[in-house]
Amino acid sequence: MSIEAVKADKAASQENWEPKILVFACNWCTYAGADLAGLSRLQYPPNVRILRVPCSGRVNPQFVIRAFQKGIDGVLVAGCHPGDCHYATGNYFTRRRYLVMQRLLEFMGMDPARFQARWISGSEGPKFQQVVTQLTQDIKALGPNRKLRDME
Amino acid sequence: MKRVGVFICHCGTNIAHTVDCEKVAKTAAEFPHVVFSTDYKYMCSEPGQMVIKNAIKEHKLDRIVVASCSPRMHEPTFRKCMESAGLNPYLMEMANIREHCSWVHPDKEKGTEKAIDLVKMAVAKVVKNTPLTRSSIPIHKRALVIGGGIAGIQAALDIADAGYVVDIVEKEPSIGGRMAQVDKTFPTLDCSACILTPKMVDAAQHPNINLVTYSEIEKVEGYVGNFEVTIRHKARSVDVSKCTGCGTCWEKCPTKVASEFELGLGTRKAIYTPFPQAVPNKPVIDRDNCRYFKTGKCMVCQKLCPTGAVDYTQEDQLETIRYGAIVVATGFDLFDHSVYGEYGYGKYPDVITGLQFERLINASGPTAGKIKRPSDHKEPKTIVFIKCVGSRDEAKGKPYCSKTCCMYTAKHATLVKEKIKDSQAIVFYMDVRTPGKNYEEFYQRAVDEYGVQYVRGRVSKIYQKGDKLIVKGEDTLLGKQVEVEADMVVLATAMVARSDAGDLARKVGFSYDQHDFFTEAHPKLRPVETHTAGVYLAGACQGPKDIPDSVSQASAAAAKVCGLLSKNEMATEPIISAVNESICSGCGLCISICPYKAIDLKTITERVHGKMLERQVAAVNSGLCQGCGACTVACRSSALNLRGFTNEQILAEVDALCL
Amino acid sequence: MNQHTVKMRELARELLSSGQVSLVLGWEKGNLWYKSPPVFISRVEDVEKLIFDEFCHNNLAKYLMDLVHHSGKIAVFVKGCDSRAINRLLQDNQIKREKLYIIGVPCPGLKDPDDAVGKKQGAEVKNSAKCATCSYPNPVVYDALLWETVPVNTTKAPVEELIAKLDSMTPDERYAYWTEQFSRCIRCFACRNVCPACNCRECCFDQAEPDWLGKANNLSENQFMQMTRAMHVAGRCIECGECERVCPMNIPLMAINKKVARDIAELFGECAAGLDLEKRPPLGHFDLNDPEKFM
Amino acid sequence: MKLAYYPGCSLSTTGIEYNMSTLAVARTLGLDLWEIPEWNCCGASSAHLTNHLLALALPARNLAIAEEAGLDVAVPCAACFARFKATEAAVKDSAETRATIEEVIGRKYEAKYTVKSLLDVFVNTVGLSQIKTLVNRPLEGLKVAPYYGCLLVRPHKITQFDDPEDPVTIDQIMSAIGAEPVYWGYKTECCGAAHPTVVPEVGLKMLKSIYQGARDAGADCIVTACPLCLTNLDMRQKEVGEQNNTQYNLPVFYFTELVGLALGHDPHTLGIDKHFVDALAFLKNKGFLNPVQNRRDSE
Amino acid sequence: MKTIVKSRLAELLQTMAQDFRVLVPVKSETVSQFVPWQEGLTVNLEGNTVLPPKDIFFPQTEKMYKFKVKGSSVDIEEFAEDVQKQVIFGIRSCDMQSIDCLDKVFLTKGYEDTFYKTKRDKTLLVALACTKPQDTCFCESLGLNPLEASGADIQVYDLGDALGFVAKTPEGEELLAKYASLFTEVNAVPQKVEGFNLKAEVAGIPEKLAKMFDHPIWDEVSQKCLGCGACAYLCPTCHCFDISGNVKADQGYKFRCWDCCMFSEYTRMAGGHNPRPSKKERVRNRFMHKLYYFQERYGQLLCTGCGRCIAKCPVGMDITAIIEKIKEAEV
Repeated sequence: MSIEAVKADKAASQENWEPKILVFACNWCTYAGADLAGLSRLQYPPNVRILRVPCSGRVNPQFVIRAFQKGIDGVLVAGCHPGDCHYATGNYFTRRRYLVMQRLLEFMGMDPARFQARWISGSEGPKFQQVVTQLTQDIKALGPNRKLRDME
Repeated sequence: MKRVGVFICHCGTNIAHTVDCEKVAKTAAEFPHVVFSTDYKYMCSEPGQMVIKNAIKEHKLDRIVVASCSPRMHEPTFRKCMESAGLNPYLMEMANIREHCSWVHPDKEKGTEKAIDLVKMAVAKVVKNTPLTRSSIPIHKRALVIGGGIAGIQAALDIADAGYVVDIVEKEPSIGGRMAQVDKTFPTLDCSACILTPKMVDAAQHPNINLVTYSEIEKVEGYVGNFEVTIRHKARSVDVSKCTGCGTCWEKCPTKVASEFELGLGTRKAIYTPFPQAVPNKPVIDRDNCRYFKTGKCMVCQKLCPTGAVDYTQEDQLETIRYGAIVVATGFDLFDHSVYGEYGYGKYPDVITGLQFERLINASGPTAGKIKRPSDHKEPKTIVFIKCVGSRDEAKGKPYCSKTCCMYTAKHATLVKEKIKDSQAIVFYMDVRTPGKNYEEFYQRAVDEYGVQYVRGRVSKIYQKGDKLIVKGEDTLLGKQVEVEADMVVLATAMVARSDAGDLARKVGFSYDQHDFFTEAHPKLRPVETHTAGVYLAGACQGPKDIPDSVSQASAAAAKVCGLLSKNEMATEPIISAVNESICSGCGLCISICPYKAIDLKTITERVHGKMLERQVAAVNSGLCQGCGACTVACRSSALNLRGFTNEQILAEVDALCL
Repeated sequence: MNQHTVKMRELARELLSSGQVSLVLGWEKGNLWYKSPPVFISRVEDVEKLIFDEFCHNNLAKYLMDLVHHSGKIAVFVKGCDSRAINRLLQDNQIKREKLYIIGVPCPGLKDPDDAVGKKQGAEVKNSAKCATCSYPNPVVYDALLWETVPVNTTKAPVEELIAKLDSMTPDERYAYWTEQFSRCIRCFACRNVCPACNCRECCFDQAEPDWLGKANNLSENQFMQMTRAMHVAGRCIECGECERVCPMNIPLMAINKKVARDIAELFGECAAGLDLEKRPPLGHFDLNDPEKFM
Repeated sequence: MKLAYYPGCSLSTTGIEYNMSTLAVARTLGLDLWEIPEWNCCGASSAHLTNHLLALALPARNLAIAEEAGLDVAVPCAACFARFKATEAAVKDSAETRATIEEVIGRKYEAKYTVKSLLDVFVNTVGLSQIKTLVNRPLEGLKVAPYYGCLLVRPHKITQFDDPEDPVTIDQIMSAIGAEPVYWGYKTECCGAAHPTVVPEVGLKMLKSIYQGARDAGADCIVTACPLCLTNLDMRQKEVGEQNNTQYNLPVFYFTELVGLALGHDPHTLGIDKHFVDALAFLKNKGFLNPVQNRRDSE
Repeated sequence: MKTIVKSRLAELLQTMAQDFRVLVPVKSETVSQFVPWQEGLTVNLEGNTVLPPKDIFFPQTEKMYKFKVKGSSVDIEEFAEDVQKQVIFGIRSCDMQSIDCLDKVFLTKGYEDTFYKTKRDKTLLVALACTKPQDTCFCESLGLNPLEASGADIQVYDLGDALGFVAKTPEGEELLAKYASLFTEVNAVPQKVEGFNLKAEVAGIPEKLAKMFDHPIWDEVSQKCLGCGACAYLCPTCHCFDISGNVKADQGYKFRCWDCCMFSEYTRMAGGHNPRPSKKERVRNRFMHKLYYFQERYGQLLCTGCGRCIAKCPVGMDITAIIEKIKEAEV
């Protein structure tokens, strides 16, 4: 699809289009943070779908590309704060991989805002709410993602 | 085709008020592989679980999805339910439609839509689930304590009292550690030796404790419950079984060398015990300095030994012992203040460290407890104490607070005032930090009752002028320069990690921080464990600590050890990494990524073109793997996969979400 | 015959006839004057096949993986880039140092065989693009160095300009650029198969389960493939440029690899692959103080 | 060996004897000092208090000229040295700073060559053994208090030379020429800089402690490498002595003067007759003015 | 002979493009291949394309049918393919020969592949005579005539400034007649072909290979092969394909896509067993197929001497050198 077509498509569907956002959440911090957001009844846009992984270090960059291929509009990888990883060091590897991956996506022409990472601890329910709310707004502003997408 | 059952929970109205549970159940019934789908008021209740069990039986379900609250809440509940229905508990997945959906999305339509998506993901995943089984590893009921200071002794005593055999490996000839060098302890000012030596004797006489002194750790293999530790018994040159510790040998030995125990302030012989109350009270020969070993002549000690215990032919011996748990209590070193030019690069004899000062005031120390200057043995009248030497100094020292210096400096200043009535004790400080029971009161007494002068400011320069030390500094509270003519300066040097701490950590296999202090598994919740299962920490090897902290951490570590050793075997979580050996190329990148040292290379033999060939592949130790999955991402060819969170499962979830 | 070739044959002959090695990996001349394909020599009389000229592109280290079970020692000629591949393969535990006799051949920079097509032997041929940014023409590991080291050139290669050009584009323009490139891919996997960093026993692209890469040749799958490959070789790529050279569709793959290498150096400090055996690949370890401004 | 040479303003005025002795000694030591043509002020003490860029640009211009000639730069004055070193570090540190400076001075300056204090040149470029072999009037029995002052070795990150807390280069040079450096605590104390003039109650006290320290350590004289220190220590000595009812009688030398003397130069050539505290008489007393045989410099 | 000056070729193609989908050889910065004619394109008359024209009839990825599972039954629906009548202009003798090979595979021996046939049936082939063989060409050794392509509807000759067109089939006649106004009738003699750089003697090779399955030559020949698919995917005759599916939940489609016998997973079975476990067996298969098996089944070699594999092999494998080795091998 040409860029013009994508733009037209974007404009046309902006009105009632809702983005689909995938959140890879580590079991020990971010998943718990999302649970806490629920317990505290903190509302956020229903666009996010949480996929539970034991550790942010389990998130293979290939999962991220796959998500974009299959039609996800934005991906968030979230884990424990540095030093708090349940498995000691997983998030440090995540941090390195994420930085390289994000730059690669950007070089390939993806908007970097579509792939984000955050540290959200089990006690940061409000931060979870705030991060996913902001993320949803960011992605909405960008419109539907067509890049990397398998259109077949 | 798989036979999946889907169970949607209303959680009373917690879910049902914003999610149309009936609609979710109906929609889910259409998902591939789903043969049964229903909703119920309370899935976790007894009747709720009966709904599941009956459906499993009736519809021959082979796996289920429960859409309800967070799996962090009820995953164990539904796993048990699966088990009692005769299915493998790991053939169950949960969709969190309460915390992640109904409670946060008030719009019923959108909430329902999202709940459907979450169920769809869970169904896609559960289809790829495989039965997992827990396995167990045996626990060998014997503990090793590395380091025989107060922390090691305390840990050993607690473990031994609980009925387990424990070995203390100490590299010096005697246990006792740093506390044995200390004169008095704050804040009570009771004599360190008076409270330590009984513990040392207890340890020596305890039927469950073996003292392995003058020995070091050579190698550690194995894993929790099954460590194979090789200990190097350094050649003592004295047959411990014959020696009675009578002391004849060290009285008559002709060679005098500077005593490590006295920190250079006193001497010892070439055959020696480090201090009079040594346990065991059996000497060793310092071969580097012994006249016999250097020249082949002398042999005075051997000739005079009444029991014939001196044996010059002894050699280092290696012994391998199996342990279930290890406590590391290797203590600390002192910061080397010779990097500080402003304090004279360690060249002024009367600028000493706090620990040297301990020896100077100790009744059994080199001056028999009289405070004398090392240079001319005169009694000093003005003593300056400088705090934070090497600590809280990012430029030349360590950034951290050494924690104990404020208290021991207050103690030293107090003791100066007590021992030399007409003396002056001046303390240069950055802050006075005294959190601890009776600590602040102790410091206040030093100031109020003993008249110790506290000057808030740094010392810029010390130089020798005649037999005085001129201490130049700043009093930041008065905003003035200060110059003190001192007779002696005592530096509160920081506690630092042992110089060989990193080596030991690598040998045993746990992590350490940028300062070489050993890293606890969690700074708040697992302060005495390491990331390596079965290895625990006690005392200042983990970070600067005073005696009460060390002792309590030692007892905590002992409690952890006892908890472990009380079991015959340990169940291991089945959610761990597994290697597909046919794909693994043995590149070993996973090894360095694993925080638990759970991955090793092993050699396998396989038939290729009719030839038997060897190659290396990764092997995951199920006792050590904790299931983080970091290795699976490092593995480019997906030879490593995390059970319960396989690549296939996660991809299925991602795909399902996008349908 | 050039002096380099003479020296090569001399050493190879000595190694084979003394029994020090049982196999020599080098380059030979085939039917085309601008191609110098690999040759495997196990007999002394075949030593005369060996040559060295400006078309010795192939990295022979890759073959060492096929030869792990070869009995006896193997002599292998390595240019600067090839020698880094040796270090990488050693680090990845794919070959054994003690089974190798590494002969270093400082590389003057090679010529572009594509430019020679249709030309007469001896005609002026362009320099190979992949050699233009080479910072390590001299072997970094060897048992013998066959001739004197060469100076390192520091000219700016077209690939750097391409990266700069892409960096200055908008994301949409960049995406359009790569779309054009990846639509050409015919999935022959020559890039992967020639790459010394691609040393898996079984590539994830070839696996049916998990189905990382679909068999269909379409843009999305091609993007997945090349991005995944970029991540897999990140910090392990020795920048030999072979992937780009062998691509029959002329996809500028080195722009991706160079860009990733540069990003890694920028983020985590200089860590060129295959120079230091002790230095772990940058994605195989971490530093507590790694940047994280994204948080 | 050839070095660019930046004398700076002090060496043509209050510190003229530093320049005289340096040039004389350099010839003997085989040092080819190429004075930077049309050098300008280093900006010390005023520029860096008023304008950061100016403070970098002023030394940079001088350094750029030396760089064009492809030479390392020898700087005798401690203040100039400090400014030059700071500029060198700033340019090495940031390409942006470098570009700004180059624009201001209209020349290229990449900090390719090194700025060296004269002491550094003596100890590391010429070498102590070389100095030792050239001595023909060893200053045996002369007890000197080596005084470095505050600027020469600090901040160490920038000066990259000698020990910031216990510098030893003057000590080493003095030993090499046969004199005996005393160990004392005031090596790097501040001489007071402008304070003896502006706030005498502070400045004179600082000087007093230095005189007292040197005297307590048993020194006959003080030797330094900084024109401002020398001026302060030399000019104010009488005044401080009178305030404290004493006479210190401590001549103050540039190290180059004493080296020159040991190498056999005439004290007048070295400018030793230009001091406030009578140095000539002192040296004569000590017996160091007797003519030497085999004079190397016959001017 | 009907001729047209080269400068007016674009006009001819543009006119034809109103009635047909016209495919022409075009060289870009990165690659040369057959692409649909568009105004402004420059037809490359020098040398052959890097990509062979086989994907015009046999695309790399081709959707076959859609399906949807409903309860225990499956609904299947074919993809409606709208195939235009098309003309391929500028096809060389070697590639004409490859189309003959593909025709044999897809249209003879009792099975007609409809995907191939629909496209093939609607195609007119306009061949272009070669006068300057490339470095890697050796079609002559295989008995082809670079100046006369067998099977073409029209043969085109390069006359220097002009091109000469000669119809070889009634369909060709018809086509030329349709655009007769654009041609000038001139008496011209086609140029001669220059000498070939590469030669291969194939006489007796198939017969010899029949006895060489276990010959040690394969160890040697395969040694430097990297196992990539460049040769097969650039080969005009290689025609192996795999059938795979794109499934989303209960629906999806099946497609076929090129495969390559050099790939390690080519003959790997579900259980992991692979009858061609190493590159030796795979390389052997490739050359056996080209030079023996195909001959046995269809009476001709599966190599047309186009030389693409020689030009693009990353490690310089050279089929002419291998033929030479086979010839010299002791059996």
